[in-house]
Amino acid sequence: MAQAVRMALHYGEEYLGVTDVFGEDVGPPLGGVFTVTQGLKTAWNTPLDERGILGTALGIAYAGGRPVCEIQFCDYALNIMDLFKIAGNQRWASGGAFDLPIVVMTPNGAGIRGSIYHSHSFESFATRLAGWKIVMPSTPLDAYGLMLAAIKDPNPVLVLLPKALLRVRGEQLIPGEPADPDELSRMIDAPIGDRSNWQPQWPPLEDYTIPLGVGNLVREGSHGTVIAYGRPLPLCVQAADELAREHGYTFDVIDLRSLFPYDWSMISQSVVKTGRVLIVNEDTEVTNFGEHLLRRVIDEHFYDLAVCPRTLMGKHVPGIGMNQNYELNSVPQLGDIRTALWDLATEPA
Amino acid sequence: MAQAVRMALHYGEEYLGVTDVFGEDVGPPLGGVFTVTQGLKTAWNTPLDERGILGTALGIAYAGGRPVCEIQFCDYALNIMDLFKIAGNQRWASGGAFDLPIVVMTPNGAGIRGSIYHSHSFESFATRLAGWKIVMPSTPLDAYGLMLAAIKDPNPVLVLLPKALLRVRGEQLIPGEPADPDELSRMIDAPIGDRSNWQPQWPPLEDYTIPLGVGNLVREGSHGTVIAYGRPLPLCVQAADELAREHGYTFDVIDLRSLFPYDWSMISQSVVKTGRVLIVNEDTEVTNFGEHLLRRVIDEHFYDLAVCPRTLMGKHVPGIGMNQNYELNSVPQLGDIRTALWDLATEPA
Amino acid sequence: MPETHEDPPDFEDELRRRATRTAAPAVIRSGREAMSVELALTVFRQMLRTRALEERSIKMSKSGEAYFWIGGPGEEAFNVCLGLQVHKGRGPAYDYLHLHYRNAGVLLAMGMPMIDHTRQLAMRWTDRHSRGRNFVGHYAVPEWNVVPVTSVIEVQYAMAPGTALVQKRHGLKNPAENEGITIVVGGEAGAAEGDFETCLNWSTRPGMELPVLMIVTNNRFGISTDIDTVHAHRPIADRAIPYGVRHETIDGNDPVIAWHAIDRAMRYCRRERKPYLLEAMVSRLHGHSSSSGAQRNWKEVDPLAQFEQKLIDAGAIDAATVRALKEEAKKEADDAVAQTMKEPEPTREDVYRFTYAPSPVDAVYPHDYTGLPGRPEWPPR
Amino acid sequence: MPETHEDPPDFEDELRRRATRTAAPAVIRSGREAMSVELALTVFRQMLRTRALEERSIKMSKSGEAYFWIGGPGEEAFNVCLGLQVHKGRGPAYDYLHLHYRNAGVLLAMGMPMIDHTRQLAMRWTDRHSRGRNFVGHYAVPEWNVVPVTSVIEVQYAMAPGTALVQKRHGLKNPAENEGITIVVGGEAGAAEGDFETCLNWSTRPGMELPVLMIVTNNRFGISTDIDTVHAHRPIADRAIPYGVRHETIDGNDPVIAWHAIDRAMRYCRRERKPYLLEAMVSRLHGHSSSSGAQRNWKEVDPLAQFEQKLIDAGAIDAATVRALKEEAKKEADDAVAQTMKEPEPTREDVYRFTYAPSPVDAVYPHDYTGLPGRPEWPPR
Ligand SMILES: Cc1ncc(C[n+]2csc(CCOP(=O)(O)OP(=O)(O)O)c2C)c(N)n1
Ligand SMILES: Cc1ncc(C[n+]2csc(CCOP(=O)(O)OP(=O)(O)O)c2C)c(N)n1
Ligand SMILES: [Mg+2]
Ligand SMILES: [Mg+2]
Repeated sequence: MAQAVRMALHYGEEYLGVTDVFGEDVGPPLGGVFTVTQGLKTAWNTPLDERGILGTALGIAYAGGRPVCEIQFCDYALNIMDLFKIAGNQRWASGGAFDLPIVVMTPNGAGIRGSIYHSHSFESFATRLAGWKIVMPSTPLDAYGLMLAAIKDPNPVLVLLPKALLRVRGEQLIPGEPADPDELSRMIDAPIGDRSNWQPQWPPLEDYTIPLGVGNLVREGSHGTVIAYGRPLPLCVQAADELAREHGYTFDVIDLRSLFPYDWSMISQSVVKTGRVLIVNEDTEVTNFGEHLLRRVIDEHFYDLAVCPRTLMGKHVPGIGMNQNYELNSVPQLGDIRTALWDLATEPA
Repeated sequence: MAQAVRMALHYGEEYLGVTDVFGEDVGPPLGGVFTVTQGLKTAWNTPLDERGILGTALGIAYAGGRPVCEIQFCDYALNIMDLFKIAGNQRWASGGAFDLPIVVMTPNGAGIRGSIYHSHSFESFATRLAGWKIVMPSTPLDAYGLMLAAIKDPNPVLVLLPKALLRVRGEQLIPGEPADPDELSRMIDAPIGDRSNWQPQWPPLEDYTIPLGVGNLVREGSHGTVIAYGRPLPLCVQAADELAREHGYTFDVIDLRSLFPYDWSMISQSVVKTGRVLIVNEDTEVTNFGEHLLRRVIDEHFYDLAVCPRTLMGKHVPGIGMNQNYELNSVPQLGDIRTALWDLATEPA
Repeated sequence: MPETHEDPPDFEDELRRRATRTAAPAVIRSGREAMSVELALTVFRQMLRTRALEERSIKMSKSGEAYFWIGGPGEEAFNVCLGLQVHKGRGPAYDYLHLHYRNAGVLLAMGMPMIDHTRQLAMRWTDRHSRGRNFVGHYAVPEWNVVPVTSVIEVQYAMAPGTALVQKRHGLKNPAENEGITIVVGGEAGAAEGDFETCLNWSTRPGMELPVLMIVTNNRFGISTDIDTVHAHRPIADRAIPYGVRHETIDGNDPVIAWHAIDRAMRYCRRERKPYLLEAMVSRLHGHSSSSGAQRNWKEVDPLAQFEQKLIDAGAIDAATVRALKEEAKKEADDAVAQTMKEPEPTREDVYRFTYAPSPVDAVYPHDYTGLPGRPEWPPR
Repeated sequence: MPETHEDPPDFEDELRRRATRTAAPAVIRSGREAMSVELALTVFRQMLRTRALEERSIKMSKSGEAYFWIGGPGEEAFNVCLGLQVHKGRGPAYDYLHLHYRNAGVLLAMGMPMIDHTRQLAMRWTDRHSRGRNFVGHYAVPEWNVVPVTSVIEVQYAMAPGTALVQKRHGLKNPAENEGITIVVGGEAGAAEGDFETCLNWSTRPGMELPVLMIVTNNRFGISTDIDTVHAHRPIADRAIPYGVRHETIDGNDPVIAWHAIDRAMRYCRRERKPYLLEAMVSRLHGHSSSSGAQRNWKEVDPLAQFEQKLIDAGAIDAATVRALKEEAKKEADDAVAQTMKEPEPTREDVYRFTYAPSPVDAVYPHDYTGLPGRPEWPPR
């Protein structure tokens, strides 16, 4: 997925007018702590100062540029919530005087043994920021398509990148991507060691845009609706496939992809069909975005529900501990999802 | 209510070891933009720097002091969410090595025609901060009692003060408060003009502590449960009283007072009794703390519900506009609450 | 100043207004600096207009025509001199302005009609800066690169490097296109926020120094807090030293001084494409805002009265002309208010408008925000 | 350095180790500064121990005994000199330490057993600093006023004025009680965050100057970013100038220099009760962390090898003793790891523990956090 984002940014630089890709360690020599920005021609390193990063992005956008900036880990976005809020309200506050076409990307969530400050999720904070659009891919192709949409959209868009999936390869190729992963790596991954003379060879990429607000129904079924995104999504698919194979229970699995705006019609149709709902994410569970989705389900489909709707979220804890026993017992795991799906499908109506 | 908080802080200085009350304009001559800290012996003014305020509070607490600090408006807490998060996780992260007995107070919510940056609410952001306790009074007496609890508790406590109620007088006296409001004002309100020689005359205040996690059932009834706190609470009471008087519909009205931990047993008992639930707050509605409460109700009482449970929250907008037409149409008003209560009580089961 | 219903301390009006020179001078001087009389009178007239607008604004907040007032009486000298020297226009070839809430004088001097200010103060739908949403003085003027003012103290300093970065790169082949600078303004108390340092640091990256004119209008107070009680007794301008940034602290109440200091600073930023920090000592004549009463503080130096006296002393203007100009300015403000109060207010349907720019890649909000996804409250326009 | 499985560049071992003096000296000198041989050997031994611990730590992260490593090889000279001079104890009469993640040398020099470090690295329940929750080097030692280290860059600078404020007021009647100072440490890149300025500003409020020793260990890099590409080419220590704070930039790789610079700075803070900013140029011998490979960078000056050579040259120690000390330190580290790996890990039941201190005024969590209100997942202990 890191390569997919990189290719999308390259496409953005070439065809969509991206003027600046910047953040801590985003430029050469490193090209991002997750290699997301290697070899990009407009990538540059900033001081270690998140306020300057988002502030400068705002300024660049005001002056007609198209900035894409990175917060190195979403945990380090918390000292600039005020700037996020401003970015979301400047158009509204000025009665439409200024558009703010900025993209912020940041790695999100657990799964890389990142301890307290490289494991937290940001979507519940982020979805509170009116004026923003928030996306989170679960596959490389979606990462590419959502990133292009984020760049094209003339409003602030936050791209949350599930850390644990950044090294995962996609089943589907990006238009223009060579089929051989080694070939792609030779073309666009920076070499180990001295990189000063390295230049990437970009494949002939094509446009592939996933509109904001459109979910992806990745599995269809009748025993329940699972709504997820980002890192837990493939786990939900895996659990659903296992239950289908072993017990014949099938599920609609919705990859939300776009958290705000979200694809309400996809959710709504599925809930009406199954009457059973499970919402899964890995963020901490008090005042969690999944609770908002649940509220919408209750608001509009309370009487369509066959059984109690469920949420599966991270525990309300001050942090995710380094030792795996902390993470395994505070962030939803495959087994937890399977159990929740089983209960959902088997509860008598 | 401003006087009640001031008296609580005085009590804290005298009997509970409060060493520092500080923030922007908190010390003399002003004593706080809402007069909450006038005449306090440990009150001092800080630089205009919220990071310094909360950071210094943490340091004071580490060194054995008992700080109470103020963020002038909750809207200006957003650049220190990282420090809030740290305050909430330092004890957990250090395996209990250091307690952090700090109190942060900040005015919250709309109702003073404060425009975009003096009208927002903070509870939905705040309740996401594991390790914190969050309270919000709706009466002066509760403000006194919750403030004393906040000071006594050896953990970080955030006291959200509903701006619109800060000038409201209470029906009940604080233990030691003179019955005549003019007398109290003469004793503890700073004079207009030169204050350099002014000293407050504190009434003989007594301990009155409202334990954290204990709600207040301010009305009892059978046609529904209303859960609220802070500014909308008196509106809920008023609407409930009107519906009782005019139509005979009666409601349990729960003043949560303590948002985290919240009084689950009070909520739970009432929901079981009425089967009808309305949750009201003025914060924006996407990823809102009220949605968390709703989730708990669904989790544990889905099958006890007679009708669809409801929430009434602020609209998901980038800000609350200066012209009253913005506020009236984006923040729940008395009429909205009455309508919601009417619908709740009259919907056929 | 009958508008504020407060009497100035006694002094002999006649004495004050008696000119000491007779022949009309060519220039007005302050120390070694001088300004042509023509320019001085232009500055003076804009200062008068600004003051008239501010006093009418305060009155609005007290009369119920408006609700909250904040502004810059006491900063007219500096702000007018700044506004008159801005290269105004749209896009990176022109100056960007990141202002705060005391800059009416800047905008009036640039040519903003008074009614653009009073419409915001009176929270009208016709308010071009915010549609009745924001506090007064929270301007946003895309044609003049005035980016939206926000109430959050100091964040403008974190944004300024962004516009300046685009300007630094813009029009490199055409020198006239490469003279735009970024001007950012804030108070002295706010300089305690990290954003101020961000601006210094991001404007001095080696090889990428940015044309940012950082301005601090130092009125010595943040609401009620005296800077001397919370900050080392040194100029705010010294903050430039660790970054090797040029800097100066000036008397912002003297238009002759202010004019030239701004000129020097702008010239440096325009030509050298590097930052400059200018601290102007100014007055705060009506306290912080209407929340603190907005009463006139007679202990503060009044830059307008001082300049008026100087012009009279120099024989550049006479008392009658001053009186006429004041009347004219007052009438201009009154007329703006009268018209403003006839104009419509925003309505219920306007709550969501202008949240999102139209987007061809958004399936839910192709035009603007309409309410929660799947629950449009207002049909898209 | 066989631990890292990387060979140092060729040089003639014999030549390097041959002492140039014969009689044992009384002092070790660097320029005008001198240190007794006794102290020099103490410092040297603690540096060796620190290096041995860091190298064993890197090995743990590569072998699977641990997962992530970060630390301070290359900072031993400075950190050991700092740790040896701390007034250690609990409460405001003693020094407070607000450290970052490269300060093993400080704690070892203060007397921390190696196993306290390896337990955290191996994420054991016996980890006294965080119960296996935090990255290595994230110490928390209440008996020594070491407040919890957090991964968030620079926030320690915002907290330091708080402990110093309590110290400033503490024991005013008893001079010995009023000598505690606050020491705050961070890297040069982090000084770009606003918290650094917060510390300077809050430590210099007139009449309330605070005894804060601000330390910047400048290794010239923030992860991959060279400070020279993102910061004006001036010392970080210059940041003290606008506040009138005493400051100095030193070679932190030379223990003789470092010792005296720390001594001067501490003496000033202790006696004058005012802040001081000390910038120490240090090396980063194994890159940023295990995430960037933790390979040895042979281009950086090695303070340990340099000091070793200096002691040998001065005849203060011989090669055999050095070898023995290294063996001893290596064994100490190996033993700590061996013991650590036998110790228990946290379990499922430990997830919520130590969230809340017991509170008599909390009806829901009188003891500790147990899960959402009304849904205890674990019985309170
Ligand atoms: C981040 C933030 N904190 C606090 C406030 C509240 N506030 C508004 S104006 C002000 C004082 C500003 O003082 P200064 O920067 O000197 O500007 P002045 O008003 O004196 O021109 C404060 C504290 C705010 N608007 N934003
Ligand atoms: C607020 C914040 N932003 C980003 C990071 C990620 N990060 C960890 S270490 C580091 C570099 C720190 O450099 P410096 O301050 O020079 O300290 P050094 O590691 O060189 O000792 C960065 C960017 C972080 N931990 N915290
Ligand atoms: Mg000021
Ligand atoms: Mg560094």
